[in-house]
Parts: sequence; structure tokens; C-alpha cells
Amino acid sequence: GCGTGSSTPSNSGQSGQTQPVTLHVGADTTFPPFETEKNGQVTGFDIDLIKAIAQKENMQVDLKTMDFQGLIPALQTGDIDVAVAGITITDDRKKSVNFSDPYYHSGLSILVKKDNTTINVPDDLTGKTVAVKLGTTADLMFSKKPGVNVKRFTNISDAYSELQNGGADAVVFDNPVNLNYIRTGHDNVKIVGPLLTGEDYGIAVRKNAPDLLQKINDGLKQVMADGTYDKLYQQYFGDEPNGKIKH
Amino acid sequence: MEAWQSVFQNSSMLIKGLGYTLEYSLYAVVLGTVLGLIFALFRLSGSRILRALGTVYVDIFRGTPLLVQIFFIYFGLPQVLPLHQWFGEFYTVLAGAAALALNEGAYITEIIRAGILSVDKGQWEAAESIGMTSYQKMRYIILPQAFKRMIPPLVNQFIQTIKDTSLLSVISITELVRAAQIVIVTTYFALQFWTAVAVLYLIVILLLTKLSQYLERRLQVDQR
Amino acid sequence: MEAWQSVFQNSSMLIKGLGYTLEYSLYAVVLGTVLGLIFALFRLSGSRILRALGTVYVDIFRGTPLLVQIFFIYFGLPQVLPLHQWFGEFYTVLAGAAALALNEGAYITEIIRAGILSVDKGQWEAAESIGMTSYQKMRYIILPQAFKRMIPPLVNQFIQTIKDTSLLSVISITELVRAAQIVIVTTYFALQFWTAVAVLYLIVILLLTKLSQYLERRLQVDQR
Amino acid sequence: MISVKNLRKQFGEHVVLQDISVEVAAQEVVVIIGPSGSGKSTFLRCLNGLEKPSSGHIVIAGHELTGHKADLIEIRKQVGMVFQRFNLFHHLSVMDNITIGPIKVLGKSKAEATELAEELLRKVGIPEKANAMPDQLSGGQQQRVAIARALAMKPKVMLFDEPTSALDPEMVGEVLAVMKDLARDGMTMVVVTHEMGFAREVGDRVLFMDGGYVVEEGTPADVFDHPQQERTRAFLSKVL
Amino acid sequence: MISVKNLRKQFGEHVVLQDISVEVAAQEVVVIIGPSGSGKSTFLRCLNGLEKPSSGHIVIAGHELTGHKADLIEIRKQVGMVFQRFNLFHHLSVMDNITIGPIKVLGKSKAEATELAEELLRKVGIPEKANAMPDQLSGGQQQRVAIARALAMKPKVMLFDEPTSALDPEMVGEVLAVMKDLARDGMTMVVVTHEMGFAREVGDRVLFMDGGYVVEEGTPADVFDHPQQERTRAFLSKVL
Ligand SMILES: Nc1ncnc2c1ncn2[C@@H]1O[C@H](COP(=O)(O)OP(=O)(O)OP(=O)(O)O)[C@@H](O)[C@H]1O
Ligand SMILES: Nc1ncnc2c1ncn2[C@@H]1O[C@H](COP(=O)(O)OP(=O)(O)OP(=O)(O)O)[C@@H](O)[C@H]1O
Ligand SMILES: [Mg+2]
Ligand SMILES: [Mg+2]
Repeated sequence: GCGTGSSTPSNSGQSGQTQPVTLHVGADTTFPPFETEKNGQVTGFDIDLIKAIAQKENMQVDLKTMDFQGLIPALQTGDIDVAVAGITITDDRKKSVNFSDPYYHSGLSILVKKDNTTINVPDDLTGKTVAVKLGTTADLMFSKKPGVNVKRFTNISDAYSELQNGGADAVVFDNPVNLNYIRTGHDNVKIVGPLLTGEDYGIAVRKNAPDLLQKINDGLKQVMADGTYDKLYQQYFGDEPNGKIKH
Repeated sequence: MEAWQSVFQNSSMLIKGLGYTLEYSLYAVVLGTVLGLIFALFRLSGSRILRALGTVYVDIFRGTPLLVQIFFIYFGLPQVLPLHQWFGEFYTVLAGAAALALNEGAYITEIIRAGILSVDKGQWEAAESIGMTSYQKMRYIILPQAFKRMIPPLVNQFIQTIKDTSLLSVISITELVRAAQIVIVTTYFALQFWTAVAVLYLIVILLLTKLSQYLERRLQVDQR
Repeated sequence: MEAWQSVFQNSSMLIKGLGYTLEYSLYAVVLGTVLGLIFALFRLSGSRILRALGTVYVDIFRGTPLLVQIFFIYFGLPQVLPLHQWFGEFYTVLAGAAALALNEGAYITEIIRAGILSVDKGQWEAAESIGMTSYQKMRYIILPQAFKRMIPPLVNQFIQTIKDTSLLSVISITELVRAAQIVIVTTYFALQFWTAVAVLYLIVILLLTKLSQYLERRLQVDQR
Repeated sequence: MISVKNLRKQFGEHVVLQDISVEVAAQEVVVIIGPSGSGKSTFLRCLNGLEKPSSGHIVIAGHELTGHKADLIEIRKQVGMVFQRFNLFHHLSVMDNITIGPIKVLGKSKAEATELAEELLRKVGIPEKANAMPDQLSGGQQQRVAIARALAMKPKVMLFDEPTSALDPEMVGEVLAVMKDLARDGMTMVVVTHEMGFAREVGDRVLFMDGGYVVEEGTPADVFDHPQQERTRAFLSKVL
Repeated sequence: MISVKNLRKQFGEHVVLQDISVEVAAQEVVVIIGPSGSGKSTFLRCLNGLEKPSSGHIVIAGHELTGHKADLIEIRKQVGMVFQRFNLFHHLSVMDNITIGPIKVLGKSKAEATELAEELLRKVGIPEKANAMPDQLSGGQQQRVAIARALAMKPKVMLFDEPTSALDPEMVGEVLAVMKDLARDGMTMVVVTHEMGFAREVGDRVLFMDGGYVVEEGTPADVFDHPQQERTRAFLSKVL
């Protein structure tokens, strides 16, 4: 990307540049509260975080929304510089992209109807129908694990609909999103059992750009150090402690 | 190279997906033909109410995208009817086949209607003049003659249906497109897999097109 | 009740989605018409190579599902070409419009070809007999006459395109279907929102159908 | 056998039959002549219920033709119709064309219907064509099959609407011969035709229609040789 | 003006023109007659490059017609053609039908072309129809516009393929009158027609074609009154 928008005020810490560099950010907007679209505005924890990091590094965010499946390919081709979409750091993905330091501690949790008494621990899912989002870690995990009937949907909302409509016994998805779902007026569902995985979200950065990775990590450190991170965390996740990265 | 190897390794998955594609297409065309026959007769009937019903059916299902119909049936209807409870696991298959069949049925209605109307008026009158009831006239005289002319457009509609089946991917039916997506999210070889998928569709559809052209030619010979 | 209120509250989002739907449909039909004209002339040209090119284009894009074409162009092509770098933000719009236009173009090719072939042979010969070049003949004599007959099928193709635009939802273009999905994520009133979406499509498409019928009738009057 | 009273038929604004009253006795052969557009076909089609009268009464073989569906089908079983353009069922063999009515409408057994069909095919002179398809027959042969098809329903009345006018001249004779046989056997017949020879030879009565009225009627000799009306004279001078 | 040597034309296996050699001098009017299917139209169409000869040579106004595209277009500018079915451009007014060739093909200005068209419309007797659409004209008027359209290209030769045979009898005269005028003005013309009166009056020479050959040729008086060949006599006895 090339620099644009000289009118944007730049208040960088260390770099003396006045011309902000454009950071092309890819995001998937169907992942509340990390990213969601409201009245045409993309908002969410991830979005505010990357903006904060970019500000620290004197970069200007150019946001581009795309399907989750398209994020890593877009990084590979250089369409975007970084992707924030609650992307779990995995060894598999590390072959294709770089990851920043973790910014959120997550894991997969199991969401079931409140009146469900048969599913209490992960092993209870055997023989049951589980709705997941196509291409997510839950999808990849169950694909390797026989005995679970997996239904894959393009949007997580479709997976939740499936649960509500009775087409699936459980939804397995990233814990914070499941929590958010309960919080946004759906009190007929609950989270059961321990997290299936302990995993971290990282900012995916395009390969062969060590400088950029360095900048992102540096910015993340600053944001954590100056309390911005804590403020944003409180704003989006309240007192729920599991996700916060200790710093 | 690695990419094409990956395609080759996952080919059984794609072929299985193609199997589902053809299976759903067949369900949809068979059911759609039944629906098409019923609604075509409605549209041609003497009853104003039946005619209106036929028109509404055709207008709704040809006037909205199949994707919306699929979402409506699969995600919308279970909100008001306990369809998953009634049909269990089978509801996905049912909803997919039903959405597709209802959609194709609307197009087939118009194919059958046109086929019936293409039968010479003299045939209708001759059938009436020997005292046939409306049912007998349709069953023994008009439909057998209309049917022959409907075959080529029906084969074309079958081709359309095969392509439409790809939309069932959105409700987790692992037909060809969804099968490819599942492989691509682990391999990332989008270009190669989509090429392979396109080739599979092309083969099936070009074969059917040839069949349709052959039938059309045979029909013209018959009508000399 | 709450559900319909929610639909009402989010109606501006849906209307905006419908706007994109119409916008992309228009891009696709305009570009598709250009493509259709070029490839129709290819298919009718004296050159065997151009004719083969035209046939391959039509066969490929009518022989595979639009969904696969969209995935191929949006996810597949950037693997070998730095399209995102070249076009930046604009590539989503471009890929969506291009996939749609290439697809509709194949159908429009056949519409234009049929329109051109429907012009009486005497018109071609009369044009040749006053020494017109192939280009002049097409431009001044054949196309103006073919064009009139192509309008009703082109309007029908436009209707088809509007429905096809719904598939752009899979690459996050917030046309009507995607807009509805985004709202449904937070509201979960699937049934009501899909109903509203269906009604919006129906209104637009029925209006266009009426237009097409009107044009068809006017055309028949003109040809008395 | 047929009694028509004050029959009137209009299509929209256009009155095609103004006021027709005609009686046809059993075994009578009535020939209808008249210029194109005078309503001859429409009149026949009313007799068979293919067109619904706008007003008036039609009684055939004791049944009043009211337009009720069941009633209509009953009447049509009693009334055979032969069309100008044959209208054989293209997808059925000659045999099936003839037997489909008796089997499906009258509920006869296939064996019985086949036997009857063979007899009728002999009667119309083409027993060897039983297994042919309509398209393989000449026009004259097709029309004879059409007559056999109508007769297979054992009708009390036969209506013919210009049965020979779509035929090449060399085939007219063979169809007229079959119709003469029928008349001789005592069939009640109403025939629209311009074959004056036929009318003279087998017609008991001739009706001359014009402008939706029966303008003149009488024996063939009367009408052809001593027409009373100016319009009849004008028409005959052109046709004869 | 026209020189045809050993022209042969076949469609697939079917040889339509066997071996035609014809010379037409400047200002000469040649009339071609012959039975249907004898190859008259095909011959004219070869002269205009609408059909490509299978073998033989055609030279028109000094240009050899070889089949090269640019060459073909050049020849067609020299040769006007009038078809049996008029073939006016349906979407253009009479004026535009006549001016489109001069403007687009010859590159004349619109004003110049319009002036010429008006003159030609006066010549063919319908100056008042300049703004009519073809569908609003009678057949005879359409054919006269077609002649004007061809003349607007200022051709050296005019070809007519049965220009009056699609016309109602009452319109034949008006078209022949225009053609006679043309002949009198010294236009070189090749006319396929069965109007023997026209042939006698303005034809310098008559060719009788049959089976792809020119079977007989001579002055109208010779060919019509003293035909040498049996086939010519047979044909004339049917036509005259
Ligand atoms: N279905 C119809 N709708 C409107 N007008 C009709 C219809 N059928 C017949 N007519 C009109 O009724 C008039 C009489 O038609 P009919 O066919 O009875 O005449 P016809 O005496 O049999 O003539 P022809 O000798 O030409 O067969 C004609 O003017 C015809 O146009
Ligand atoms: N494009 C074609 N392809 C095949 N055969 C053709 C073609 N054009 C003409 N013919 C055949 O060539 C023969 C001569 O046709 P042509 O039109 O030249 O005859 P004609 O003398 O003009 O007859 P008419 O008086 O009927 O116009 C006919 O047998 C015709 O069927
Ligand atoms: Mg009649
Ligand atoms: Mg000719």
C-alpha cells in the first residue's frame, strides 16, 4: 500500500514521520463482539484495537470486509496487510501467515439449549449434531474427529439459528462469541463444560513482512501498557475475565 | 504441482459431492415435474381460483432468488413450525429438496403449460367430440402429445437445476460446492479446486446438453 | 409483533441492500451486453477461431454454476495474480461485477445471436448489394432491427440478473441478501426478514415483468 | 331427432347465428350450404356442444343441451362429429384412434372395441391400415378413419363439417362414398358441404344459410333448381 | 461492361450454373427468361458477388470479380441490384433507405445525398413519400424506392431479379414504367422477368436459360417469335 490522506493528523510516538502509512486491514463482520456491522459502520473490539495499534505506529487503517474464508488467501496475495477477525493462532495457519502476539485468550465452548441435560462435557457430543461455521477451528477439529455429525454454515448466525430451530444439538464456537450471543437477549441457551481448547487470537500478518510484524507487536505492547487495551476489553467484554491477556 | 496433487487426493470427496449434486437435482426435477403438472393444470383450468393459485405460485417462485427461498424454508419456517422435531436429521435433506423442487416446479409449470397449449386445437375438439371428460382428454390425448415437445425444455431445466443445486451449500448440504469448500479451508488451493469443480460441472452439463440436442433433433424428425 | 417492528426498524438497511442489488445488476447487464455483443459477433463471424472462442465462452459460463464462477474469480484468481494489490478495496466490487457480467454475458450472447439471426436474409443481401462492409451492415442495418426484438428477452435476463445478484452475498457484498443476513445475525428474526426480502424482490421483479410484457406487446403492434 | 329453437350465438359483439330453428327427423340427411362466414360451422358446433349457445334451445335424441358438463358429455356420446381437418389423434395408431372412445368413454372391453373397430375399418374401406399411424395416411384415408372413429361411439346423429374440402380432388370421391353408405344405412346426418352432387343424391333436405339465418330450405331439387330467394340464386350461380 | 466466361456454380453436389458465357455491352438491356430453378437468380447473384462462383471469370466495368472482400465491395458499388421482395430497410424511412448508401458507403455529405434522393424519388414518381416508412407503402411504391436506393449509388449496371412478380397486378405497370425510363436513359441493365411486353419493348437481347445453361439467345423478336430450340418453344408456349 502507499501513503494517502495527509490531512489525517498523526500523533505518533516514536517515528518522526508525519505522513501516515496506510495499513490495509481485512476483517469479517459476522463475529460479534469482535467485529460487527451496525448501520453500515464496522465496529467491534478487533476494529478498535487495530485502530489503536495503527495510531501508535503512525499508520492509517484502511478497512476491508470479506468472508472469513477469504482472509488468509487475501493475506497471501497481499490484498491486505493484516487480518483481524478473532483468528486463532494455529501451526497450520502459521505456514501461510505470521501472527502477532496473542491479544485475546479464547477457546471453543459448547452452546446448548437451556433445557438440554444430555450434553455436559465435550465427550457428550459424540453421536450428536453440532453446528459450526465453515472453516473455523471447531470445523477443523470435528472434521478430524469421527462420531460427531457436523453441520457447516457460512455464517455463525446460521449455526445459532440451527440450534434455536432444533436442527442441531449444540453450537461449538469461540467462547466470547457464544457469550455475546447469550448476552444479546438469548437467554434460552447456555454454555456447558470446560473450554474444548485453549487458544489465542492473534493478528494475522502477511508473510515476508518482518518489519510490519514488528510494528504490530510493538503497537500492541504500547496499547497494553497505556491501558487502552484494558479500557476496550471492559467496553466489549465487561468483567468476564477469561479472555484477557495478562501483561 | 502440490496443489494439483491435493486436488487428486481429495477427488473422492469431490466425486461424492457431485453424487449429491446429481441426487438432489433428480429429486428436484421429479418433484418439480409433479408440482409443475399440477400447477400447469391449475393455470389452464376453468376455475378462476385455481388459475389465480397457479399464477401466484409461479410469480412467487420465479420472482424471488432461489437463495432467498432456501433461507426462508430452512431458517425461516422452523421458527413457526417444529419441523426439525418432526423430521429430525432428515429435515436438511427435505428442506433442500423442497426449496429446489418448489423453485424448479415454477419453471416447469410454464414449460408444461406451453407444451399443453402447443397441442393443436383440433385435438382438443376431437377429444371433446367423442365425449371425453376433461380428465380423459388431458390424460389420453393432450398430455401424451404435449409431453414429447416438453422433453427438450425439461432437459434444459434439469441442467439449470444441477447448477442451482450449488446453492444448497449454504444449508450445510455437502454437494459439490460445499465439498470443495470443506477441502479448501484446509488446503487453501482455491484456484485448483474451483477449476476442478467447474470441470466436473461442465462434463455433466455438456453431456446433458448433447442429450437435449439429440432429443430435439429426433423430435423434429418425428414431426415431419 | 416485535419481529415485524425489527424489520421495520432495519428497513433502511434492507433498502440500501436493494440499492446495491440493483446497482450490481445494472453493472452486470451493461457489461454483459457489451460482452454479449462481442461474443455474438464472434459466434457469427467467418473466422473459425473466433467462432470457437465464442462457443467456448458460452459453454463455460452457461455450463457451470454462477456460484462456482464467483468463487473462482474472487478466491481463485488472486492466488496467481496480485489482483488485490492492483485493485485494492475495489477488487470485491470488481470481482462481483465481473463474475456476474461474465455469466450474464454468456446468456446475452445467445440472446443477441438469436436476435441477429432473426433479421430477414433479404436485409443482409440488400445491405451487401449497396456495397456495405460487414461492419456497416451490422451497425446500420442488422443491429438496429435485431435490437428491437432483443429488448424483451434482455429485460427477462435483467430480471434473472437481479436474482443472481443474491449470490454476491457469499463474497460479502452487502446486497439485499447479505444485508438481511447481517441484520438477522443480531435480531434472529429469520422468518420475517426473509419474507421482507422476498417481498422486495417480488416488487422489483413484477414491475420489470410488467415492463417486459408491455414492451413485447408494443413490439408486436409495431410489427403488424 | 334434433330440434333447434330460436338458436342465437354471438362472440362478444359479433352475432354469428341470429335466430335458427331447425328440426331434423330420424334417418334424415340434411345438407347445409352457404357462403363463408355465414355461420355453418358455428351451427354444427352448437349441436355438438363445442360452442355454447347464447340463447335458444337444442334438444337431441331427447336430451336438452343446457351446457351442464355431465349433460354435454352425454350428448356428445350421441352425436358424432367429423371435422374438415380430420383431427385424428396424432400419437395413436388408426386402431387406437377408433377404440379409445369406446374403451375410455363407453367402458367397453378392449376385445369388443377392437372387433368393432375392425368392422368399421372394413366399412370405410381400409381394413389394412389398422396399425398405421395417422401421418402415414393420405388425407382421404385419414378422413375415413375420422368417420370410423365417430361411428365407433354408436352415435344417433352424425355431423360433418366440410369433410371433403381439405382433400385433394382425387380423394373426395372415396370419402363421399363412405358417407353415402352411411346415409343408405339410415344414419341421421347433418352435412355442411359444397359437393352439390352429393347433396342431390343423398340429401333429403337442403338448408341455405346466410348472415346467421336459414334463408331458404327445401328438397335439393327445389333449392338448387328453383331457388326462391335472391341471395340463394346469387350464391348458387357462383358455386354450381 | 459485363463479361462472363465459363461461369459455373454449384451448391454442394448440385450444379446450378453449368457453363455460362455472356457479354453485355454498355447501355445494353438484356432480359433473362427461363423456367423456375433454371439458375436465373443464381446468375444475377453471381454478377453481384452475393454468390461466389465455383469457377469461371466475371469482369464488370473493368474489375475482375475474384471474391476478395475489398474487391467485392468495390464491384457492388458499380452494380445496383433490385430484388423480387424489395428488401427495403424496415427501420429506415424512405429517405434514409436511399441516402444511407451514399452517406455511409460513398462518404457523401448528408445534404448532397438528400438532394440526390429527392431527385431520384421524383424520377420514380413518389417525391411525396420521402418521410414514409416502408411498411406504409404499397408493394409497387416499395419497389420503386428500392430502385431509387440502387440508383443512388450511381451504378454502371443495374440487375433486376423478377422485380414485378411479388406485386399485385395493378402495381406492375408503375414499376415497369420506371424501368423503361431507366433503359431509355441509357442504363446498362440485366433483367430477369416474365413480362414479355417489357422484354419486347426495351430488351436489346433475350437470354433463355434452362438447366444451368443459356440455351438460346437473340433479339426479343427472334427468341419470342422464332425460337430455335425445342425447350424454348415449350417454355414460351406455357408463358405467352
Ligand atoms: N371463436 C370465435 N370467436 C369469434 N368469432 C368467431 C369464432 N368462431 C367463428 N367466428 C366468426 O363467426 C363467423 C361465422 O363463422 P363460421 O366458421 O361459423 O362460418 P362458416 O359458415 O363455417 O364459414 P366457412 O365456410 O368459411 O367455414 C365468422 O365471421 C367467424 O369469424
Ligand atoms: N443457397 C442455395 N443452396 C442450395 N441450393 C440453392 C441455393 N440457392 C439456389 N439453389 C438451387 O439452385 C437452383 C436454381 O435456383 P435459382 O433461384 O437460381 O433459380 P431461378 O431460375 O431463379 O428460379 P425462380 O424462377 O424460381 O426464381 C434451384 O434448384 C435452387 O434450389
Ligand atoms: Mg366452416
Ligand atoms: Mg429466381
